[in-house]
Amino acid sequence: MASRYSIFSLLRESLRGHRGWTPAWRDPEPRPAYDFIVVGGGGHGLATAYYLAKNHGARNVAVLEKGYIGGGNVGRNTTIIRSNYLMPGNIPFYEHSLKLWEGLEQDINYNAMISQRGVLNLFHNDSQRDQCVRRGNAMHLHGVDGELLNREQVRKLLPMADFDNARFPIMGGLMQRRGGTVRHDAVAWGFARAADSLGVDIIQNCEVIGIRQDDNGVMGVETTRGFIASRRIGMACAGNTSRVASLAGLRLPIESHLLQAFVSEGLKPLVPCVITFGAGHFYISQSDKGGLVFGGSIDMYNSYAQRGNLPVVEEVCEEGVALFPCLSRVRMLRSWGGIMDMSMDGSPIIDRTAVDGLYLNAGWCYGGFKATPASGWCFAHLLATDQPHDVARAYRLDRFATGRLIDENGSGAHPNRH
Amino acid sequence: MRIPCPHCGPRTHEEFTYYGDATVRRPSSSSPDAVAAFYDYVYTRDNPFGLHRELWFHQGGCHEWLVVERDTRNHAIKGAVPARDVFKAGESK
Amino acid sequence: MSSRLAQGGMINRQQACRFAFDGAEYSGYAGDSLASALLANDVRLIGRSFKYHRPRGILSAGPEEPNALVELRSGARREPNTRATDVELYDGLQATSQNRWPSLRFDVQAINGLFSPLFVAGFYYKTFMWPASFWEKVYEPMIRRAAGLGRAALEADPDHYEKSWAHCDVLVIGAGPAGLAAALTAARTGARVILADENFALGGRCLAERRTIDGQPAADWAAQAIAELRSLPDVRLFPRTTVFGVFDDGVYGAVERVNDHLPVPPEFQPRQRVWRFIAKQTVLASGSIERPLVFGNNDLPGVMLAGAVRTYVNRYAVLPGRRAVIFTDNDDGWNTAADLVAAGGQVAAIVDSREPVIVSELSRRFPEIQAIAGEVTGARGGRHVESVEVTSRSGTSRRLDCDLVAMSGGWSPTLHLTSHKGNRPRWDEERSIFVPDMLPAGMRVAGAANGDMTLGEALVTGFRQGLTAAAACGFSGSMPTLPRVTDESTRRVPLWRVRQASGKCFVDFQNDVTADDVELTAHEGYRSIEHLKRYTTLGMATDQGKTSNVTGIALLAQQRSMSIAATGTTTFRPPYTPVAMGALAGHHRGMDFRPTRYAPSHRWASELGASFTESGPWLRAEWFPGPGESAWFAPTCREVKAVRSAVGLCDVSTLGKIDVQGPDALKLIERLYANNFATLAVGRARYGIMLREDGFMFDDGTAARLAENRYLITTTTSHAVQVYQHMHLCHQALWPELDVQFVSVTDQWAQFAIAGPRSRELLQRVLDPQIDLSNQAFPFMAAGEVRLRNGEPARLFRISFSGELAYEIAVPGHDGDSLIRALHAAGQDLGVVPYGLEALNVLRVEKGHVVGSELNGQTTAHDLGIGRMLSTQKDFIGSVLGRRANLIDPARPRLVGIRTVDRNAKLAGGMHFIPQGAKCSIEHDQGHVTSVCYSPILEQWIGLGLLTRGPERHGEKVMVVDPLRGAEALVEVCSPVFIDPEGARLRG
Amino acid sequence: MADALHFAFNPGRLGHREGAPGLVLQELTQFTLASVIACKDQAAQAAAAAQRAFGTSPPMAPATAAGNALTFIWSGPGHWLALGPHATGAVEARLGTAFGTHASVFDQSGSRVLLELRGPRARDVLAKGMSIDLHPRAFRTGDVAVTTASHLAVHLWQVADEPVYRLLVVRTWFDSLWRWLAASAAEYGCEVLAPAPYASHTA
Ligand SMILES: Cc1cc2nc3c(=O)[nH]c(=O)nc-3n(C[C@H](O)[C@H](O)[C@H](O)COP(=O)(O)OP(=O)(O)OC[C@H]3O[C@@H](n4cnc5c(N)ncnc54)[C@H](O)[C@@H]3O)c2cc1C
Ligand SMILES: NC(=O)c1ccc[n+]([C@@H]2O[C@H](COP(=O)([O-])OP(=O)(O)OC[C@H]3O[C@@H](n4cnc5c(N)ncnc54)[C@H](O)[C@@H]3O)[C@@H](O)[C@H]2O)c1
Ligand SMILES: Cc1cc2nc3c(=O)[nH]c(=O)nc-3n(C[C@H](O)[C@H](O)[C@H](O)COP(=O)(O)O)c2cc1C
Ligand SMILES: [Zn+2]
Repeated sequence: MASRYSIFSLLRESLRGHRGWTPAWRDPEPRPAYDFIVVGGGGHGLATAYYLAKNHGARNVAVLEKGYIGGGNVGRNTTIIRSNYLMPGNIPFYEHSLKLWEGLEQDINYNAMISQRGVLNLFHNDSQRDQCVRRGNAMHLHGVDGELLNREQVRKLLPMADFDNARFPIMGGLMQRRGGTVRHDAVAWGFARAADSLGVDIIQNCEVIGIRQDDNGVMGVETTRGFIASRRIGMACAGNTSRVASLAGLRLPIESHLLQAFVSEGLKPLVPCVITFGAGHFYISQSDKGGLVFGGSIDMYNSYAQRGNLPVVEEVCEEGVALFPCLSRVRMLRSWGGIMDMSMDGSPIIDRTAVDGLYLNAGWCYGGFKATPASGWCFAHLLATDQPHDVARAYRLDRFATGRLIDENGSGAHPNRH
Repeated sequence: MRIPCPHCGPRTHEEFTYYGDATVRRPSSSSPDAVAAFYDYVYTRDNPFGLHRELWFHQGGCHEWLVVERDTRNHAIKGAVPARDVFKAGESK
Repeated sequence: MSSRLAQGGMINRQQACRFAFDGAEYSGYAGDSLASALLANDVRLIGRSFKYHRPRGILSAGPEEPNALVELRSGARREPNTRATDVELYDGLQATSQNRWPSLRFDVQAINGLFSPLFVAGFYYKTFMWPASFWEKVYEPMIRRAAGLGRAALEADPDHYEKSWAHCDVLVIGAGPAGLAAALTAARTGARVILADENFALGGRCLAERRTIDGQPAADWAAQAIAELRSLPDVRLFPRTTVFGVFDDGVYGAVERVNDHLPVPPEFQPRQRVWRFIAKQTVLASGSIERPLVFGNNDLPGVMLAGAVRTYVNRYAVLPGRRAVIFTDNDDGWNTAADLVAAGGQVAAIVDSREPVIVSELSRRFPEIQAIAGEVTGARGGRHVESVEVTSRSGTSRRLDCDLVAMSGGWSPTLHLTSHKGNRPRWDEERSIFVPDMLPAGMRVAGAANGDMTLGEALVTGFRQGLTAAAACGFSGSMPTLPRVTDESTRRVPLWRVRQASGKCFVDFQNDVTADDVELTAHEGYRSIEHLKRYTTLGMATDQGKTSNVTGIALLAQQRSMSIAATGTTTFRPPYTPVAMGALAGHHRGMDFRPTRYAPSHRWASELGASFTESGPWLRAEWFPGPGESAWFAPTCREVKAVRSAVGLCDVSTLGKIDVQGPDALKLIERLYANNFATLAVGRARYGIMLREDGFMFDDGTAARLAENRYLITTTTSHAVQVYQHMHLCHQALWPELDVQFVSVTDQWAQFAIAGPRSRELLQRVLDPQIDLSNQAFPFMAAGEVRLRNGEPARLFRISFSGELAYEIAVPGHDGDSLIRALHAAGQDLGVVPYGLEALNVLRVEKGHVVGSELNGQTTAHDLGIGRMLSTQKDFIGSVLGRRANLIDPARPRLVGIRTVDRNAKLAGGMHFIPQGAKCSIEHDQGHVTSVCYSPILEQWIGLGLLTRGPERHGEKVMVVDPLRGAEALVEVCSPVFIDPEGARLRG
Repeated sequence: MADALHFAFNPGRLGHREGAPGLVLQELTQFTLASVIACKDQAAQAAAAAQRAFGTSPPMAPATAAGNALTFIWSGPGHWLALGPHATGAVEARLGTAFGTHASVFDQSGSRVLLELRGPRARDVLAKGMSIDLHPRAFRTGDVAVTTASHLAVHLWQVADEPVYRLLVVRTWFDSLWRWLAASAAEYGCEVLAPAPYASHTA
């Protein structure tokens, strides 16, 4: 049993050289068979395993991770959480997620530094304002918080923003105060530790390289550590979804794209909340360590390379400096990339597949980190009951065929434009 | 990345607009299974881990569509040919 | 007191530079770095550490510096976290210490040190959870204030930046002996060579070491090499230029610090310039970085890297301490001892952790130095090292007084750039270093960066790699005769950690990660090297672990009883050293963030005092305030009324225009548009809609048939580029068999709307009087070529967005200004008014025309009430998927008009529809309001919206709500066409 | 008269003031310009037609070809810009007659601004916004690049080894191009000459 974390246990351990801590999770050998297998030790996979154990009493669950847990997108995203969506299928789901975030640390006994510092979407012209209003109103109708800030209110919050010499002057912004950031790595580790303590086997360095099927559906997975049997398998492998799904002969409405992100050198507090710039694709916040964490748009071409090219770096810096001219002398410390499965309408998929017992959790595009707890919650529900969870009902695969699309920004079937 | 435009020579990919998979073919609208065929054409993708044939438009240059063969694992480009040639030849995958 | 040596070094003693640190005035010389100048003035305490606020000094002499970070300059030019070791000294330089309060010497937060047993790796994940609400209110603000390093400037950066491209055959990165050698052999073949080095002086360690090449000082050899390179026409030298990233296909990002060595850049010059080097071949000659040793209090000011000590002594003529202890696990440490002695310094002892036989062998070579086979277990001192505790192999301990500890844990190849494209270095067990393994295409490595550590090897590999790189570009040359160089030995027996250490043993100095933290982390189950990095933050500070990563890996490997090779490195990522965002932004900031596109009438409109707004890249007039009119309301109402009662002028040139010719022009157009064009006669235009292949609306516009095989099509302003690309895709990839030619003529034609009952009259005054504009001759939707009064050709279209009798006239772009002036002048007595986007919007809402807020990519033709236009006779883009049941479901929100029931009530875009009496919640959401305006004609607010089953509900009253702003109104649902539904006016 | 969309582009010296300017720049006015696009599989016939009518074949690769009264500037496969001095009479009609059914012609005379750039730093200035290689080994007199400068679409070609370049840019973007060009040339000093008719500059 893992040691409980608290200021008292920390004090106690500090007095004895921290020798009493137990590993946050075990490092077990895979068993020959499990009731449930979750492929992918990212945020979604680990959360799924945790909720399978916690909500559905499953005790024989494995998470298979090809590398180290948290090494995928959960460990490389810009950590923004929010529920300020527009489309009917999305708001309830993301709001469910936000509510789970709000109680998560106590639930899993791990400080993930959930920081509801606010998410502010800036707008720069009348039509953007109307779109923000439409979205803000949709949020209100769902009982979700949102405020429209005018130019002066934004100026007060962000005195360093460019209000006087901007190509696209700031008119105002839509603020969701309950939005914010979460320490990305801690989410993976916290869920892993909590799942492990409920008996879930977290198996790292175990890549799924085959999916075995018989007439009754899925039988198990071939892995780099041998065959592991299970009749219920959930895929939560983010940017790698198409590859894993293809092992079962599935072709999906998904392309893998590369998104870069950036962090500056550590600074004293400068950026008070999460800000998205409306005159480009740029978002920024400041981490607890002081680094400005920011990003922009994807690199636009299909990629599995986890690294991007210079034009996007330049473009993101142009946007940053256009928004906050004082960033000009702030230095970019590091850039990195993650592979995201961009779906054809920009919204996720949590559903059964054509193969019995094989389930899909995918298509998170730019925005699946904020979904982590709800995604795990709903995917666990689907795996355990074979029924979609109520708040994830819209995320069915067949929507592409029927036309019941959830296209937040109206880009159509162009994954790179979402 | 530098895309070897067969018309203009090698150019930075900033000059190009990306469209995506060049292996899918627009089905006939009059066939009985047209809806299913168009669903497949518009929505589903191989999304290969490796060589990918893809359409790029030389927006900042000759205004020609190219079919570029590129490895999605490391971005290495094998070549680029005018889309006109590929599609005229009625080449499938 | 000064530590400046009386002679030597590469500083210019004729040119003194005054500078200030924390307000105190000092003096140094041109050629100094800030760090060397501080050391010369005996300033040792430079900063405070991140977590424990421990005193920190100068560790290194280069970009690997983790400790000596300062805020450079002040006000809008303040640059936090600047490495004193990289800053070139200039007269008037001002630097301030950071991350301390109230002062560097007395930093209150140094108290953190007392609680350091609590602040172990990952402590915050274990606590601050109770009570939940305290995180945001109490804990987090506290942590945030304590964290961070320097303070960013708050004002806009006054300096100017730019970017440039440079192509070459061979790019050489690093101008040490290996890089200079490579550049020489490559350049001598006639290849185009670029040589970049981040330092302000080229030469690398030639400038720092007392070595000879062919009998002359290495620095002189370097100077000659540089002179030869300068004399060659196709060689470009870039000092002060860091290559920060390797990207695909030979693209290298570099930043040149053009004027950072001056207080302010000279007029017209940039502060920094980002280069995109495009190289066929690259020789990486980036040298190596020395590793610190891990012993107690190894972070005290006065504990330095041994190689850095040599740099200060030899290059800057500074003695960083009077009495030194050297601590080494390799032969190179001994050179430091020798150099210190040669410079007149005192060496208390060299402590070598290796076998006594090795130590005594070396002692024979360096008889003047007292050697101890053993370890330094801890350093002592308050804000500066005062002594060290040394334990010899035989177990005896003693204390040695000293004010400098020079430590050497061996050198790591600077191989970051070999890994930016995802390749991992390989552990070389024999030499205990990571060396480059797989390389990016076109790259080769020379010198210390490749593990070829000695000067002789650096020269040989440099010459050879330069030559092979040039050969790969098609240039041939030959190897020069190899110079004779001083002997060097690089033997090492790695000492990853002093076991019996007293005090904290730092691995990552900047992020305060200790050897104990590394071990605790592994113990807690964070066993991957990546987990180690993320849990402890080792290697995540501004130095990215340049001095700490390898040690961290080795300690983790030891703890896990794994090999270093299997443990592996973390991922190297650009930039190699941090780069100012302003440099990467370059020119594109402020008003130049994005280009601005001006409509042909812009000058005229601005002379009339128009207010402008951006519409995509364009600036467009939004209204033309009349005398005494201020805000948008009055001018807009006046403009609308004038159009409805007299005549108005509006620039519509921003619409995309594509001229389509060729025998198959009609075929292409038929497939692009969803509605029928086969029946369009020459001389006529038609409204057309385009779908995306998924069946949703893409764009709308008109197509005019100018001749049998010629059409002019217009697109919306915002989709002009996309439609043009789409047409090319259709032509080149879908239907390459079509014989059709088209080109964008958006800029060729300045186009103006002339709208209102008196538009015909006005138009007649500028056109050739022969032209018959009567309804018979030129009816609604007619299109054709005409002549102006002055004989110049123009195109005329009788199309109407406003619903009035209206025309659009087009002339070549550069004639637009004179035509709009002529129209304006000719219509004065007719009451002509210019109108802007606001009035245009009112006019089209009154008429129920859709624009971007309705054509938002989420709507179908069916939603917008134009579903009937979709042809069932032909194949067109979107024809199949557009028929999916969900896209034509009558229950979808569909276009309606709305008018307020209370004539004084207001409407706003983005309101949602809720049935009267229903609760304001999502189950009752029935769509939203897309566009609104105050109609001066109807004298009330009206709007368009997408309402569930809208067209079936005309006459019904529903609520529109805006809970976001606390507004609501009751509206009546009606036809979206408010004015002249029969279309009599536009046909008039 | 100056172009109505030139807002900050005036003759005179700007940037660094001492010594000879690094860049000398002149707008050339009064030209006709047309897009000529060969019909399907007719590029060779179109070229032959041009040879007959104008004494030169439009280039099949990125280059210019000067004929009598017209210069063809490659713009894409089977696509050229035909540039000539301003002449009365519709350019489409004149060229249309020459090309017959082998090519379609589109008047573009009002769409672009034409600049000539010379001076010792002309290459360096252009390199600040153009990603193509302008080194004399890579780009020579007679070569054309259809590319971008500071993200704006341009046609650039070299007319003399000195080097002297000509640059065509869309008129409605010109001001932005000029703001970049002026900023880029400032450190070397830039002399803007009074505009001259295109004809006077072309042999
Ligand atoms: C740069 C960047 C910024 C982002 N910013 C945000 C943001 O601000 N807010 C937000 O909400 N979202 C953001 N996202 C998106 C978000 O990170 C992802 O949507 C989300 O993390 C995906 O879910 P996950 O955590 O389960 O994925 P991952 O962490 O990627 O987990 C998938 C795991 O599956 C493993 N796997 C794959 N294939 C196999 C196999 N065959 N066998 C075994 N294991 C396998 C992978 O190794 C990986 O660990 C961002 C993404 C990126 C790349
Ligand atoms: N005796 C030993 O143990 C030992 C060990 C290591 C090095 N050395 C000495 O080091 C030297 C090795 O020569 P070398 O030429 O390989 O290395 P070097 O260190 O002399 O030169 C490397 C140069 O590369 C530059 N550089 C590094 N990264 C850069 C980047 N990203 N962009 C631009 N510039 C960059 C540095 O500023 C430096 O000038 C020899 O003199 C050798 O004696 C000796
Ligand atoms: C929110 C966030 C903050 C980060 N802050 C830092 C940082 O301060 N220093 C650093 O070196 N890297 C930082 N990183 C980047 C990581 O080092 C790493 O690049 C990223 O997790 C991707 O992993 P990879 O580079 O190993 O592929 C941060 C990453 C994220 C997601
Ligand atoms: Zn091209």
